[in-house]
Amino acid sequence: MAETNGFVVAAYIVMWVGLIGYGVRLHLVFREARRRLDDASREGRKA
Amino acid sequence: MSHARPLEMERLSTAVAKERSIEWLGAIALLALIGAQLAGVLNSPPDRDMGHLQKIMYVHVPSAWNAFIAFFVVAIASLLYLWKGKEQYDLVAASAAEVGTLFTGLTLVLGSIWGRPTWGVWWTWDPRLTSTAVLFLVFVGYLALRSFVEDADRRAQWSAAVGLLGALNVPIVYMSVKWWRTLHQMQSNPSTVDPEYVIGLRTNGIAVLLLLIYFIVKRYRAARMERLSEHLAESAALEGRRA
Amino acid sequence: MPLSHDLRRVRAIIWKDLTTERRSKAGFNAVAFLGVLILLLFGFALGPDAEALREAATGALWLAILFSGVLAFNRSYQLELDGAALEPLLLYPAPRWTIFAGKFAANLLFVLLVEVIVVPVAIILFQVKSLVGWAPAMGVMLLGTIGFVALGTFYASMASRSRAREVLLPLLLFPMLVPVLLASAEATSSLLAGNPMQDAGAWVKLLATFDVIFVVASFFAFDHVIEV
Amino acid sequence: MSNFGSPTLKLRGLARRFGTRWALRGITMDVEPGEVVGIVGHNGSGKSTLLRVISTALRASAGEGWVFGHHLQREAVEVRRHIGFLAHAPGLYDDLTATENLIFAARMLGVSESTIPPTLERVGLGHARDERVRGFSAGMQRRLALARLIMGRPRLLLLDEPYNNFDPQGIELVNDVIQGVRSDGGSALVVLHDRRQGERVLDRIIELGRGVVLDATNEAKPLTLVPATAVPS
Repeated sequence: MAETNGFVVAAYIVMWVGLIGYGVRLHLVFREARRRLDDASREGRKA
Repeated sequence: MSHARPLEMERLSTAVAKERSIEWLGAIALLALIGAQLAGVLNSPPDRDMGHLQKIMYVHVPSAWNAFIAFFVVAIASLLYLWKGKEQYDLVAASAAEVGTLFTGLTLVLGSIWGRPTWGVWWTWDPRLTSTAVLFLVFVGYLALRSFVEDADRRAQWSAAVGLLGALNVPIVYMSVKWWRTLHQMQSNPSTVDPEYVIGLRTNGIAVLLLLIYFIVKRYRAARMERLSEHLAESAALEGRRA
Repeated sequence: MPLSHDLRRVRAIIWKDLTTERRSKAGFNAVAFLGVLILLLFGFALGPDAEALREAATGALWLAILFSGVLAFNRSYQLELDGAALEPLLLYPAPRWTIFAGKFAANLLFVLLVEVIVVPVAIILFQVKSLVGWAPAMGVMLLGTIGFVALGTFYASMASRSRAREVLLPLLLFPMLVPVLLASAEATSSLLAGNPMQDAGAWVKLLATFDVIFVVASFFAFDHVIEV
Repeated sequence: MSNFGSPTLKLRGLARRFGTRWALRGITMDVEPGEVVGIVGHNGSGKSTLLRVISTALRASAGEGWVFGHHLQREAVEVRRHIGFLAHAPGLYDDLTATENLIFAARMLGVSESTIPPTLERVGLGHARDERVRGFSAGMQRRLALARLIMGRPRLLLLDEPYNNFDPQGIELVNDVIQGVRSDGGSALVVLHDRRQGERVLDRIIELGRGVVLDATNEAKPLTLVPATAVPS
């Protein structure tokens, strides 16, 4: 019985690694987009 | 249906300006997920022979449900884009497709983690699992198409068509795989379904749904800002034409 | 515009595609020989045991058709792309569906001709003995091919004009063809084994539904993708 | 069939974008029936893009246009009935013969194939009637493209640098085709590599620069991006 618990733990680890991993990546993508937008609008105002 | 590019720009920039933070939704979703998982894990009785394996279902099934929800969003957004031609719908479809592919991937991995101790094999040609794998490939194709096409209009039109046809095929794929499997092997159904277990599934499903919404909205907003900065770069060039 | 004009345009496109194909014979021979080659490779992979071969015959046949037939779809648009002839084609005062109908029919004929070569070879190579229900089996093959060619022609209208077209077309097309592959392989093998039509009936109904849905969907979607 | 008195071609703020680059930034002009207008401008000024948008090969990103009163976007099939577009690339089928290329064109245009032999003679390709286009020189391919164009009996010609490195008879042929359309009350927009080309047939010349009409005799309105959805008068 014990060794099946290993699979349960593995499943939850995979779930959290997947969700947190994507959350972090999404945060980076969001910040990068925000930075590029600020640059572009500064460019826009100068032109 | 040519849409006036500058109009799109105004529409996008007002939307970005009015943006209210949704980090609260992310936080709530996270808490809900932790709560739902704890509730599910702590009070679900260990099954006679399956032991705690059943607990894997609390992450596997909600992932599958939400993957299908995400692809439903892709289909609706694609339909709206083809009909209305507004860029926002294309950006929603792209965001939902990305998040949907994440959850489909999770569903497949969790499914095989569940399969290994239960059937002794990492992969079973179980109808639901197989259909999810096909759906995963359909949307890998969708994302590949989007990455291969630069022109925004062409990318939006083409991915809308591919997204719609992909969604149209989901029920047919599921039916064909289901019949194909029942021909060859009694279909495996998870252990007895007592109400306790179903409630656990549903609460986890809703928690993951909150997270899905948060992810899609956040990815959409990032995509919208990317698109807006492209527009701003264009209009800068536009203004510069007299120079 | 009267339908007769449009049908004449569809025939014109079929005539143009097939005449060009006939002239540059290389295309058809290459695809047909590739189909036979794939069957041979399956034969080697599945080993000499006759029973195993017979068991896998229809599956191997369908995969050979899929992998060789898919080459025809990008080629069909290459006729336009090579001489920058797509724009003049789009500028004729004709509705867009006539272009898709012409390409679809020409590709269908092309793939069916490939099957005329590949199917007998498969029967020989895989020592398929019982050919009892061969007539309905051919009907199922046709239904499967229609679904395959309709989607192939549609996705190639995009893939042929984008980067990495050889990778993109199979990536877009093959996941969509799972129902066709399952239904055709199952129905064909049960028919060939002599079981009555009812057994395969469910699969044939699914195949027919698939064809109707995706031929109609391709016609509508083609308008949106060919112009951009 | 076009409503009487309306210009052959009416453009209002026509703009077109490729990815993030604007090729056309707002073209506003009219072309009257029987008028032949030359277009000059350095490379990248948007000359070819303008012709491709008017021919409905490309959709406008902003602004609107009408050919014989038909809206470029909403009545594209009607517009194509009147357009004769000679692009840079001949756009022919190399594996088909000259006659077969025209047979295909005739069936797509819905015109009788009997006009093929005389048309081939007119463009000076009678001798190469059954030769495959693959073996044709650039000049011969352009003549065949002209033959295909004539068969559609267009009333608005869109010619993209038709005179470039063309022999004298070829140039004469282009002028002859333009005169023919003009005498039927049609018009022509001719992109020129340099001003001296085709002056015998041109009524006026406009210059394009960075996607805008620079010194057109009619008012060169700056970029006025009429939203495409706004319903015209």
